[in-house]
Amino acid sequence: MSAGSRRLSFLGVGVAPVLIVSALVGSAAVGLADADGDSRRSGFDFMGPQTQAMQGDDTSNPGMLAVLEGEDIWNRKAGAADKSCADCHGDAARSMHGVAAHYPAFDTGTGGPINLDQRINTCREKNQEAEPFPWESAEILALSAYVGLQSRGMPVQVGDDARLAGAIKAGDEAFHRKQGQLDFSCADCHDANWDRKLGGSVIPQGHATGYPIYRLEWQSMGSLQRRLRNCMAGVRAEPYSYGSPEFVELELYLMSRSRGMAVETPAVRP
Amino acid sequence: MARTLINVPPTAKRGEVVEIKTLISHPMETGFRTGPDGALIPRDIIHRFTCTYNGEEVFSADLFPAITANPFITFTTVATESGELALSWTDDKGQTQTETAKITVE
Amino acid sequence: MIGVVLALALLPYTVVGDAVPAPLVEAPGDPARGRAVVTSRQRGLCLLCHTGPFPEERFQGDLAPSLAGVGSRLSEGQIRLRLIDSRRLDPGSIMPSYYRTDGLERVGAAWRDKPVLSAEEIEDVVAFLATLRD
Amino acid sequence: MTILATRRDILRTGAATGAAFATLLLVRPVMAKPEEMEAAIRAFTGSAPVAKGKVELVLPALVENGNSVPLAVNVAHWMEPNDYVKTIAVFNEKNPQPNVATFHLTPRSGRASVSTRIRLGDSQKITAIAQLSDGSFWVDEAEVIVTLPACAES
Repeated sequence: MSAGSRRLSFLGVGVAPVLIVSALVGSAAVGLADADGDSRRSGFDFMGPQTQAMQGDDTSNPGMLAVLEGEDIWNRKAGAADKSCADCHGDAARSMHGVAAHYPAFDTGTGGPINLDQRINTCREKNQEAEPFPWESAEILALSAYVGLQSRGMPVQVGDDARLAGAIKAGDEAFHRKQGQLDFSCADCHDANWDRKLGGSVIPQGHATGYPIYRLEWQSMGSLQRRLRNCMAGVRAEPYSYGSPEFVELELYLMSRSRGMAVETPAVRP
Repeated sequence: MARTLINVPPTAKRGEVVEIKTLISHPMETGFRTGPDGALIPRDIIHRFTCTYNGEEVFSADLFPAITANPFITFTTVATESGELALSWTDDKGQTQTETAKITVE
Repeated sequence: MIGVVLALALLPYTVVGDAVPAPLVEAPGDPARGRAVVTSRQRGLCLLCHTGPFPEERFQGDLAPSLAGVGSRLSEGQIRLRLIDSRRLDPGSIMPSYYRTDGLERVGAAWRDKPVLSAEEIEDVVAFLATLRD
Repeated sequence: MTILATRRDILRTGAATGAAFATLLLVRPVMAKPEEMEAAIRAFTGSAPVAKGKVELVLPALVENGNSVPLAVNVAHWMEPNDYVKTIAVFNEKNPQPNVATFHLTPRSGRASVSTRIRLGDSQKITAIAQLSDGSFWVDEAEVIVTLPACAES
């Protein structure tokens, strides 16, 4: 009962419990213009108008409930250090501006790529001295949605770090590797057959620019890794486990493909 | 109980019809689903929503399991005078959550 | 019954040209059962990619050619090989091999060492598809 | 779907032109509807006649996921202190329970316009019935086709 309605102060409309921010999203949530000779299209472009409208209006996008939750967690003290994210990072609108657009990113600690959820949990363990949030928990989804929102509309920046070239290549190979009883690769659908229909569903190009997303099928928020597990289950493959190097490499490869496209977090998808 | 997102115009002209949009986080468990153990998951939905305007009820709704998780409801009201709108959601556990929003009528 | 068939060894078959002329099992395939397999999105999965003459089935995919008239275009033996192991004919095809368990990666636990369809189901589907004539 | 669009267009025109056409079509909620929806509608309307018109039920003809279907109901009738739209009830044909939502309006609503999002387990017909303060009932219906999701969780 404690968590009440919140204002979207990070959007600069903290005057009253009033959220008129719909216009912000419309231009952000699309792929690059064909005029540039860029044929990349966000999953947003493949959705029906109702689902697009749901994402495009912050007062109707259920993902914004997670964002509000994330804002709360950002400001809540936690762990043995009794510190909040805000105690070190201050106002997320400034400190986190554009940050999510760089993830997965190189981590000096592990010498490899980590995704945003892992980055948040590393910070949590090291600086807050708190237990990491479990994969797919409401908390980690909320916090990554909140941090992700601070990059909404900004171009994805992943793919230019030479230290990650090997990991991107590994992700590329995973994307093209046939898997499961049905023996499909990601590329079989998302490169070779996008815009066609698998049953009733249009196949998008696989640009993961809006995660964590509110997926209508789930009726909740979920991470890119959860979505990838759905795809793997679809081709009857054994999904990688959450946080496995294979998933992070795949995530990294996918984001490098989307370099320059706009971040849409929190996106809505069917 | 839950996080809510309410959109009420902060100001309105007297007599103007304003639209109110509400979202609340709730699983809206239908009572028709079975869990991994095969047993029916008990129903837990928000079954009642009301809106009062300076204490007078101006709108209400009875909701059933067919309403989505994280219920979204929009409706309208006439901006009659400055004051407070109180929005209440009541779930099957008997919990009621009330949120308020101010409106200034010119 | 399916479990028994799927458990271990696949039945042997002989490829002649681009066909498997001889049925996998002695009992003749049943077109009605085959139709049920073809239209089932859990069993045959065919309509996820193919369209076909199934007016009651909404949401047929368009990743692959229509099944309409396939019985006029292909012999039963040709249909049989395209079901059993389509990739033997075209390694680049996305048509899964429905009666093959080797050469696959990371198959989910529930599906491991099992073909997509049993030998009997393959025959039912062959019998049904052969009836789809122009 | 073409037929549906045409029918809806006609209704929309009808609503815009006023109530004149509305009483021409009397819908008896006893048609091909499954029994439970019928019973739920009867519980709401009693033995009163239900006329087509005034109500506009807005639903996408084709939805991407039945877990979230946007629904809006608009009733073309004024909201005067003694003459207003009192209740809007929405029913479905094939979900486990026939009721979707019942909205209670007042003259202070200003307009009879509500929206929400609903779940549909299958393609089916949705019915919206409005009750005016004078006790009359008005109805609109829409068919929704629900897409089956590909690549769902197993």
